[in-house]
Amino acid sequence: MRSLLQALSIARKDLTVELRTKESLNAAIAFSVVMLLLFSFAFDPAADVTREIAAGLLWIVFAFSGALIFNRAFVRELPNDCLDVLLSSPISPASLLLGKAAAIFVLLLFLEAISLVVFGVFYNLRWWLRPIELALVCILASWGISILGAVFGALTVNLRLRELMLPVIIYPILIPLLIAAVELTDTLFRNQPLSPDQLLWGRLLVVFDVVFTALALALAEAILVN
Amino acid sequence: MLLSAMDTRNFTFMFYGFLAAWLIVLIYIVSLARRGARLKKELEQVRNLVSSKHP
Amino acid sequence: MFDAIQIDQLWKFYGDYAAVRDFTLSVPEDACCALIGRNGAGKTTLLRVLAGLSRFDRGTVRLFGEPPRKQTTRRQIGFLGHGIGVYEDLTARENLYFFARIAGLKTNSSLIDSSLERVGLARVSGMPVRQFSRGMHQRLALARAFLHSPKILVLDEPFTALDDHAIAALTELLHEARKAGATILISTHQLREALTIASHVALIENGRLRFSGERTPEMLEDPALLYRMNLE
Amino acid sequence: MRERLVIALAAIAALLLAYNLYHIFLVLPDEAAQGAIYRIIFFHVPAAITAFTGFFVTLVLSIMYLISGNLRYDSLAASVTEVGVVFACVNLVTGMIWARIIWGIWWTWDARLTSMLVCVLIYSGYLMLRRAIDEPTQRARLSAALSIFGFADVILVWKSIQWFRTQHPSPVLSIRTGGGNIDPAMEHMLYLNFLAILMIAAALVLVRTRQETMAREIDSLRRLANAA
Repeated sequence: MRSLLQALSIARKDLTVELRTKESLNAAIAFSVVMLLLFSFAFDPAADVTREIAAGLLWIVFAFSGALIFNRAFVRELPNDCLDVLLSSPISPASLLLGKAAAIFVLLLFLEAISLVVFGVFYNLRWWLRPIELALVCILASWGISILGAVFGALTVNLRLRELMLPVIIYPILIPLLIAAVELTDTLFRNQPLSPDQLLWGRLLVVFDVVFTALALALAEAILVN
Repeated sequence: MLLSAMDTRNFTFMFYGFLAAWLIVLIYIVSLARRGARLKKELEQVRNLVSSKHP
Repeated sequence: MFDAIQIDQLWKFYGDYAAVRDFTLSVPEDACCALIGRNGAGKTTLLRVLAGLSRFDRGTVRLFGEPPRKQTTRRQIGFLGHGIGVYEDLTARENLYFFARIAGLKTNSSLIDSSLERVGLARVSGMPVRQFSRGMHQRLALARAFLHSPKILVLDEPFTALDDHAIAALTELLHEARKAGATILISTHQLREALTIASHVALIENGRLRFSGERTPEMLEDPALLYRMNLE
Repeated sequence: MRERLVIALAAIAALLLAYNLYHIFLVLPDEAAQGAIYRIIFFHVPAAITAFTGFFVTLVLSIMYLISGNLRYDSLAASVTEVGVVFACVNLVTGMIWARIIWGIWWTWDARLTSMLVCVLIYSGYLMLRRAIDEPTQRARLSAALSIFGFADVILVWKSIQWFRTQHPSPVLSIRTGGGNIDPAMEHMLYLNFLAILMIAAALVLVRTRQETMAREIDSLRRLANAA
């Protein structure tokens, strides 16, 4: 209970700083709009083809511009050696990781909401037909991205090449999550009900979240304490 | 010839397959050997450096 | 009765290189021990182990009889490292508020007010730290490190980066802390400043303990004495 | 001692390989549908099993490192992963050449191909991470954590891509199918060649581990030189 509260303090602190500086959020939103624009050159926005690949496009945008958010999560603690202070204070590394993931999660959901609106306008796509299911998919998939973003942000925070290493190691690991999210989102965009087959993908998302959250909490100490 | 008993269909590609497989392993072995030589040299150098500082 | 800090045959490796070797030291309660040694002698590594920032490979470390990574132990440690450990984008008050929560303190504003008062930052408590001068940064860092009235203070080279005003604040805080019964371990290569507040001295060289004992008046007169003693 | 072991392993592997090659080319009959090229399977499948064995062993070694803090486990884990990636590449390339003939295309986004490719990517990331960290203890800790995440992910990748798309021939080994799919002589040869390739891999791992130990020694001497 106490560690959850501590995680909450971390998340709140991160969000306060982010709201004040908007350093990663602005960049991430700008980047996602640019990506959506670029895709419109690559594929004809009016064609049925676009509708076919819409879900895939969108999740690529989320995953890539999300990187600008989770990249900052631990880098933010580097100036003035704040990470050292946090690690020597009576907060468990697991709570620290959880708090970081929670802050990334909130920012990521915000980014997704904005991208969806932009996407709907640019590509004339009616994405709001199944709002509750879509929200659920976004929440499940974004949590997976957030917890892995926090873990690998922590893992690479002390490296010289962290900006290069982070995408190289995180995207292969995100593949199953992205496949599942794309499959589900695609069905929802078509306004079809989720078949039992599709629910299998939902279950994959849940398993992904549970497995990696558990691993993250178990390995937090090993990752963060030298 | 014993070889004539073998089906000749796709023979060249089979050859390529075997070649590619062993080529990859061979390239790795060569890189391993070069890295080994480099490490040996480096170790020598660092040993000299340390012994010159702590006579 | 435990000593406040008990280090027994401690080894810490970076790869195959031992940064701290077979290090044994105990610091009694409410002592102030100055850890002296050259750059690269292992001071920082040792302090990081004590502050719970680093693991160690062999030996035991006990703070009031408990291992340093234990959460209840960390609640009693105040750590001030090379970096000052405050957030630029929060105000002074928000910084202290955040660290108080992390330390598990009841966050009442009187505690934060009084600690801001002590370092002379009460009037600028609502200002973002980014706008602070260097000295004000450092005083805020001091307030942060002493906020939860730690029983053990681990200070890594505190005098090198501080300006005069901050050194005065630190010296006062250290005296107060000692009066309140805190144990202090302070690493430095500025012998004179450290020796004036220290009650004990430990000399570390190449990761090994070379000398430890009470500070004598001779040392105060001739700080270099320690290094010479070691030569004999 | 270690060198002798490497030489012995390599020698036995070479003998076994010569025996296997003789049988693969000259004794075993052709497969009815595919012609000569089916013989690639004798390297393709053992290479895949070797690679996966390697990745699993890395998982175990990484956990053992995190528990014990003994850097030998880390050196071994790094070596095993590297050799595993090499054989995963062998698997991919031989598979592509086979696919060119049988399917008419070099690559298809089939479940097994994609999974193996993702595996190669994940473990290449592991090897790259190792190169990016200089301090051996930190490197050991972080790469051990990454390999645990990587292995958990490999299982999920495998499952999800299997649902997603599949085109690959179904399993041939009788352990998986309950028998009947493959000529026993051919299956026997698969196992023999697996043994040969495993021995080659083991010899490579031993050589690589020695290098890791050497690299650590260099690092510690450097630190000593810098400290003094």
